[in-house]
Amino acid sequence: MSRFRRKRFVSDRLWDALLPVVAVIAALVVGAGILLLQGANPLEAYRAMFGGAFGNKNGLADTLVKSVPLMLVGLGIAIAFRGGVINIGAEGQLIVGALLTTYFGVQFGAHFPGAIAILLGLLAGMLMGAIWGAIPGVLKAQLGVNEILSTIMMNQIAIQVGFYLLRGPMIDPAELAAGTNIPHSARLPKSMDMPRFTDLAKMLGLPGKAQDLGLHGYAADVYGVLVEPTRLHSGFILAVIVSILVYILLWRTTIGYRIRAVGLNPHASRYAGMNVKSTMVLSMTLSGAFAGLAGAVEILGLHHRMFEPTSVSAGFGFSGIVAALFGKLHPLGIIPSSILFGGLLVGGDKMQRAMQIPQVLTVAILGLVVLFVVSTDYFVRKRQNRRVSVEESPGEGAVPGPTPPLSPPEANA
Amino acid sequence: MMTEQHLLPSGLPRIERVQMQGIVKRFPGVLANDRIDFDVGAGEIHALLGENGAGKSTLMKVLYGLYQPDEGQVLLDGKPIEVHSPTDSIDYGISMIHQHFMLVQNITVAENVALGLRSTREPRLDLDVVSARIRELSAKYGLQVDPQAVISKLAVGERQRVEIIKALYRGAALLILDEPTAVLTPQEVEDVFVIFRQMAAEGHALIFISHKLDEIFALTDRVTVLRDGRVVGTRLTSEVTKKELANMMVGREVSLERYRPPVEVGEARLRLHHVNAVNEDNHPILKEVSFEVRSGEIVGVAGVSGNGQKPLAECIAGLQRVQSGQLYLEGRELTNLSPAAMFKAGLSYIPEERMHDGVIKDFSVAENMILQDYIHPPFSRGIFLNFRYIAEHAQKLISDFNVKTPSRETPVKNLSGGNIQKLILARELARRPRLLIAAQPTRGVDIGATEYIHAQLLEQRGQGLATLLISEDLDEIKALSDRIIVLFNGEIMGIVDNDEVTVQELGLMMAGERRAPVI
Amino acid sequence: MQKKSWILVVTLILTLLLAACGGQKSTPAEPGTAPEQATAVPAATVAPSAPAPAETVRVAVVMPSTITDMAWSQAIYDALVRVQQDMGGEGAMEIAYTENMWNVTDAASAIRDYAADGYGLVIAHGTQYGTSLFEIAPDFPDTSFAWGTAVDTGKDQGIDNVFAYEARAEQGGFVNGVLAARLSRSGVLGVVGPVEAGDAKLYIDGFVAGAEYADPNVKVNVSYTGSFGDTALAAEAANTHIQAGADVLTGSAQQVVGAIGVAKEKGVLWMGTQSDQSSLAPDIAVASQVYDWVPTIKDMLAKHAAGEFGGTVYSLTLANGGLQMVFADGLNAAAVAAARVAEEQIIDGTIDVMAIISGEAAPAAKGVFEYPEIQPVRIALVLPSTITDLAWSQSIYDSLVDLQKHYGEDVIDLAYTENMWNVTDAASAVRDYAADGYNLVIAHGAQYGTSLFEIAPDFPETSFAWGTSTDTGEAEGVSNVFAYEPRADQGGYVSGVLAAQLTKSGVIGVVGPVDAGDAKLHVDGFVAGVHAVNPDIKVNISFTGSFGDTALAAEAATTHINAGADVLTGSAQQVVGAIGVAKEKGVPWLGIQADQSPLAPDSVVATDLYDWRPTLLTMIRSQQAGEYGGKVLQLTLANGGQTMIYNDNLPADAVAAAKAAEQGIIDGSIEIVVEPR
Amino acid sequence: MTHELTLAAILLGIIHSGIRLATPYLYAAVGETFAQRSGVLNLGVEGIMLMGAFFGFLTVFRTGNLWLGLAAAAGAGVLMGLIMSVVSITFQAEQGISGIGLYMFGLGMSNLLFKSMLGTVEGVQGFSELRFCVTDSFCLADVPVLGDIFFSHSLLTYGAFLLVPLAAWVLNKTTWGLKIRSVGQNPEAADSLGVNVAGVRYAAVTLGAALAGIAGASLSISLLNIYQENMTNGMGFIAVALVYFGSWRPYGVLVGALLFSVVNALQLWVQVLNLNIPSDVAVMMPYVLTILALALPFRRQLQPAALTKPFSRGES
Repeated sequence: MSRFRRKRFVSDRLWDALLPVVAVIAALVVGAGILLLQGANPLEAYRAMFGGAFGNKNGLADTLVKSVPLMLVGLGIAIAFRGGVINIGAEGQLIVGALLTTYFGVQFGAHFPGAIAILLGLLAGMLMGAIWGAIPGVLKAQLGVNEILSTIMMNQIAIQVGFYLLRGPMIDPAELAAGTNIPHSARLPKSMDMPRFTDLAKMLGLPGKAQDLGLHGYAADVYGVLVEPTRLHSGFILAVIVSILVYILLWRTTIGYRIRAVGLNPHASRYAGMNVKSTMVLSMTLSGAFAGLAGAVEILGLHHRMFEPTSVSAGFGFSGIVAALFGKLHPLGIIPSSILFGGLLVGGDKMQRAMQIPQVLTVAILGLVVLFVVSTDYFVRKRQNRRVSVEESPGEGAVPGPTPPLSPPEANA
Repeated sequence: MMTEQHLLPSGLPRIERVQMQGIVKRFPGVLANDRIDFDVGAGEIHALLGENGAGKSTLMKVLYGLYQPDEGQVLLDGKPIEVHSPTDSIDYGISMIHQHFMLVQNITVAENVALGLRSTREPRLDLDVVSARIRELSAKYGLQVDPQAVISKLAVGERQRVEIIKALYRGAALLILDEPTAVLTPQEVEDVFVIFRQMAAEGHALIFISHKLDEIFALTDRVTVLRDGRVVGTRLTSEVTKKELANMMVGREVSLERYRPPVEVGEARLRLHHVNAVNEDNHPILKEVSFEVRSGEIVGVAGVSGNGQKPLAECIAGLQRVQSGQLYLEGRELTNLSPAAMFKAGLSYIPEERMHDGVIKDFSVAENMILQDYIHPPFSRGIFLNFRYIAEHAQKLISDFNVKTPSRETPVKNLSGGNIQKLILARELARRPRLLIAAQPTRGVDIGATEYIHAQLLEQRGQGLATLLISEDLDEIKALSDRIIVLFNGEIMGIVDNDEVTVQELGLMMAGERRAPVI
Repeated sequence: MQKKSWILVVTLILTLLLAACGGQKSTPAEPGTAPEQATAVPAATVAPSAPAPAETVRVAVVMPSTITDMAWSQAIYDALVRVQQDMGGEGAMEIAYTENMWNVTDAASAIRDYAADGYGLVIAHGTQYGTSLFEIAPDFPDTSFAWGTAVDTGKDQGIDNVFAYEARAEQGGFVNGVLAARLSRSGVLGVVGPVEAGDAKLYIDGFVAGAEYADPNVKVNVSYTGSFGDTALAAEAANTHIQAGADVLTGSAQQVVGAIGVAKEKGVLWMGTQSDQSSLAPDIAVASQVYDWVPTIKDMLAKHAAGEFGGTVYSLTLANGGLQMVFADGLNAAAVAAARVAEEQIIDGTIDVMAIISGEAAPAAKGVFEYPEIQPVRIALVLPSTITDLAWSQSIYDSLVDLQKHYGEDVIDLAYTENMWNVTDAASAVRDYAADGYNLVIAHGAQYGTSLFEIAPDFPETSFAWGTSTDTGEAEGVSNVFAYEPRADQGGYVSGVLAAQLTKSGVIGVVGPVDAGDAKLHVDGFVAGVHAVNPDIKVNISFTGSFGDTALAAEAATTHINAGADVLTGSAQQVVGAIGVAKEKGVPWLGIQADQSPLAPDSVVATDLYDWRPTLLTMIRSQQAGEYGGKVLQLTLANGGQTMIYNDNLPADAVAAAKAAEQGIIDGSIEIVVEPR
Repeated sequence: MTHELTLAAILLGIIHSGIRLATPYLYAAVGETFAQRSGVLNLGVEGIMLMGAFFGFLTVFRTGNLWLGLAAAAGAGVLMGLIMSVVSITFQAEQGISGIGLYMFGLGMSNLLFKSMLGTVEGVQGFSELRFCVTDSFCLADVPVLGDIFFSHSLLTYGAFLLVPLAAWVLNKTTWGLKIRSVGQNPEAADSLGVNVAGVRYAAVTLGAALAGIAGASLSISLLNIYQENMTNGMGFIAVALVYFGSWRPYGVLVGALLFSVVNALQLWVQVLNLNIPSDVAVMMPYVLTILALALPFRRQLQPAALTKPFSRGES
């Protein structure tokens, strides 16, 4: 009996790991139908998609670049969800973070040595994002305003604040001089550009070309991503480090313990003497801080200036949720899930260009992928519940459910 | 009116006999029901007795269609039936009153009753018709229930009555009662027993699940004892003794008597001075409550559920604002301090709703062991948790308090109710409290665990702990308390010495009769 | 169900075949379609009323086909009726006509009869009538005769009482040709001509010249039926053209009703001449050169009254209003704009159609859009919204498609990525295109700049373009980026002037997206334009705070109307909502960027159309000359980057004022002063 | 020369615009109320609205039949609702994420279909404004003030407002409504009484989605009479927020939708009247005020207890 069970256990694990892949394939099969209707060859399209995202140097670089904001926003989302609050406001938090980073950079960035200016810029973004996240947190804790509602509204407010600043106080003086009135800021000082991978490689003295190391084929591409000029910047390293830090925060510290406790059961947490309200505010604040950090990294690593708010946030507030949930709300899971989801997004785009099929088709297919992947979660959960080695019959609390819940019981309403 | 003359007042045909034959139900890793035979007939009340996890609920869920048996069959009047869902069982005339109320909180009694029934005015609701019938049933069975009342405003006892009304309303020929008295006062228990007997007399068949031996003797005709998923035996209630049943159930000798050794009572640990509190609607929920609990003393708080026990505990724990009055712990005034401050001051609290308020189900056993103290050394160093110490601590408590768990990393949701309660008790006592509030410490806990918990409480008493024991189980109050406070409507009806009061006297006080306080 | 539809289809086909065969066998049913029969029919004359008073002018016309031929004959008859109305009705002028005079002999007798009957002016409305006319005219010295199409008054034969008149049909033909070439997707045009002579030939020659002028690659298939009234054959000819790939047809003479029927059935466009044929098939008869004989006739009558009975040669031209171009609503505005430009240039003499036809003159250059020689080029476009946004993205895409159509796909390879509001994605698209070997990669959004400056240095031989912007990245050492910028304030100013002319309430509403960039420029210019006309006019400005909030834009438009506005303008793709409101409420809308008139042809009264072609060609040619960037290009009215399109339904003085403003901006006499807001 | 504006005219304009703007929000938010009351958070409303807007428009564009268009929009909504139901009820997927997936799918598909079937922005003759003419010469719409506010809207706008009491009635006064409320509050209890929890949720989500489809159609064939890619522009998400605002009650949703729309209309007037408030600040107003309104202390109904929680009978 026990041998039989152990065998099942192993194959189950494998099956669990494979299921999302199966789901993606299933979604792509359905998507293939749509592609066929559009007169495109699905096989070619998908080759373009995956090849585009992972198959060559630029694709890989694009995917990693895209994964940075996904990862940082996703971390914020994960903290909020773990803390029992739903943060749909990452979009706005990212925008205000980017705004303050930009403001700091343009106004004061040149007065500091580069590294310090970058650090301060990142902190500025985090701070602003944290404030923007704290507002719905406080509103929820003190006045019982549902955070889904307030964060959706705060997103719009952030966009308008951005426009207001960018066409007035923060507009690039050059735009005013040229009379074009384009709502973007001046460029941040070059000293504040987060180093690109190629710069880091130079600093480390790595050979600048894959051929120098005798690498060919895909290995050359992978090495090329690291050393050759691409847009890949050190924000990626930062994001990975931050993911690990968030993991430590959530699972190794008292703060994380409290956040998770409140998120899983605010009642018990209150009975245990935790301040549920302040913890919710804390979760939202941290969540906003990471979204703000995402904004800061986008500015310092990629854009080097602030422009149309929605173009900077670029839907990361929402795709970050998907990345976070694909990563099972686990900071270390979010690293691969951001890269994979980022790859899907990048690959979708590349497919559009390679095949000249409408970009919206890739949006539809991505939607299908999301739907299929979340659906198969069901089977994974089902098996996990079966796997739990219960010595006694399921107690009163043994009803299976997703962990942790997206929407916790209302603690304040 | 026709229905009045019929054997079943609802007009439904009676179920002469339900037989469950060779029922096997497996859960992964567990054989919950192992070839169980069970039967009940019209006019009979058949008790199903067993400890938690013995398979009683599983068996009944199979009968009610919530679970599908892996083997075996159910015969209704000799004919095999297939019950796939509650819809089927309701069609067959089977109703079930669950251990946990199956009531929708924010709607009225009438709506809860009407749920799932066809209206006489489809698609519109016919709540007036339903209400009239509810009143009819209330009158007939003496069940005081206001059809317009919203469930969330009802006391536990009233909710239980709603559950019974629901079953009666559906005219259940067979009624499954899963620990229906767990939350009722003695008087209420007596009241519902009257109803159950009346139903049996009318030709209903009743299955009564309980682990309270007194009730089984008071109510039932036959009793089947389950242990570890198997039938230990079926006896006529009149032909068996309490001790015999207890032994069958636990599988060993159990002592049902508690011995309260005399202890030297020390200084006052907790003192309440004219404490008042209001709820969110600004209605008073505690009125001028004053009493004290001394070292080495267990003070029982008796009362019908919803008469201020919970606010009292929460006021002391800092979870409920004290509107006026003072609260002293070891002489220091600590009125309206935060829960964290109260815990720091030496309070331990076993909350009433342990799954809801006492543990975090998705946390591991070890994590649940540090729920209050995670922030203090040695559980943490700076902001970092000290995992090694946490693990040691958990391991020690698991073995000290005999918590049955696969490992300290197992999520608490996979533990049984009794073990969860032991875990909470372990956690609270390990904090070396100055004062312990134990609210319903053994509700829903099997005899073995109850025995253990009671022993622990008494042992702590012996070591000088001041304990405020809040329970709706008068037997428990009587068994453990030195003094007893009776709450009614947020007021103290009297504070009496346990040795000088009878259950009947307590019952009267619980119903609102005041007694001069005896300090 | 299926059976039924089959039966229906078969019946339809049979009916059509029968109709076609019947036509060919010339069953003498309809006068207009059966010329031979017409001879037998006694000339239908309008019974002369009682002896006319001396002031009553009596005019007779003899025509080869019927007054309802939708062509040659109808054109003159309609004109006569209008002159009659103008002169005061039947009491002042009497009209007699004889139709279906295919037989010249019969016509001659009709002419003589009319002259004898005392008609003051007898019009012989057919080239074929000339010889007869010159025989008759001397017999009636006090009668004026008119002959068309002709330029010979018989003066050298000593005749002095014959007017000659002609229509410069090649002019309208040229305009139609320009339009047809622009509207055609297939690049094949079909012409259904009657006989290769006279008016018809002129028209057709003009059409071919115009089409080739607009697009040298266009193929014009010309077929003549050899008859003026062979409707069935014309229909067959039309069918043939369509089978040969034509998607725009034209033709002349009364026979064309057959061809129009085919065009309608097949859904290809039709361009008419002589008479307005749009009533036949409003959906597909999209353009007509309409002959307006009214001034000619009036002048003849005036001369006749003054005792001058002939000797003048009249010519219907675009310049003198004798030819009028009527375009249907809802046509591609760029095409219409091109046609209008051609029309203007014919009028002002920049284009001499005859010279072009005869190959003597190359098209003139001034202000005309030219397609210079270019080498094959691969262009990629990265767009923030979609190519159908009716605004920013669509405007440049349409221009590129136009270029591609002109030069052919082998010369211009066009790729685009739309909906790139995510700048990171846009950047990766830009890089992909560059890496893929595209020569010119256009990042069509202000937000793309920084990314572009990072990518551009990696592809030194690729040209990049960034707009809206005035920064080519020179400061950052980038040398292969063009910056471009539409001076939206210019078109805005002209629109403002126009709006000020149009408003009666003195309130004008602006529905903007976000008060920045292009939109702000447009609004600033607009306000300046309005206030240049009348500082008291209130311009209410509202911004929706978003580029795509269609519903809010609609509501903003409603709010403006409620606040008294009776002219509206606005920008970004959101405005389709506002245009809907304008349409519903009957308020004129002034568009910008792309042509929005298909949505509401009557409401979109003017458009500041962004024509990216000059800018694009500058970039292409610069790139091909080895200069990969560094230029800041502006779209202005002067350089043709912006074109103002005015709807026909606008009052002439308003358009005139707007055109004056256009001119002022072009020559620099108007300076746009931005008011603080 | 300038048109005189009275305060009354401005107020009228605000109310009129507010009522009209509220139309799509009402359909979508009332529909979402059904879904959420049954315990399902459908974040995909935006995508459903787009599909509804497209199919409604396409049908009217092709056939000219408005009712057919409305049916097509609702039908598109039903299909989307079924997808959502399968994913989040049968497969018990995380509802927040499946909603986002559905949104992406709807956004992509509607735009794709638009590209392949229409290609350019077109207009149609949609539901026109009713005028309530009693006689040939007298129409209720011409009554001063009241006529403007109440009697000059399109049929779909009236439909949206009638939907509110209807939805309240269905939820509170019918057996089906009782089932919806119960499965959203305590599915175990409902299940124990033989209520088909999944069935009720399917129906509620699908009904909600059908209404979201109509919400889209109210834009494309009633308010705007055009179809443009992504024309809902975030309205679906606002609609979800309005359900929270309205405390899961149709009348509460009505208050929220009206507040949001009226303030939106107000901000347009603030701009139009040149009150020297930056446009961005004006645009923010409805969002800020919506938050503030919820911050006001008044008793609110609790969130459906089982919202976002999948139900299974606990038997693995």
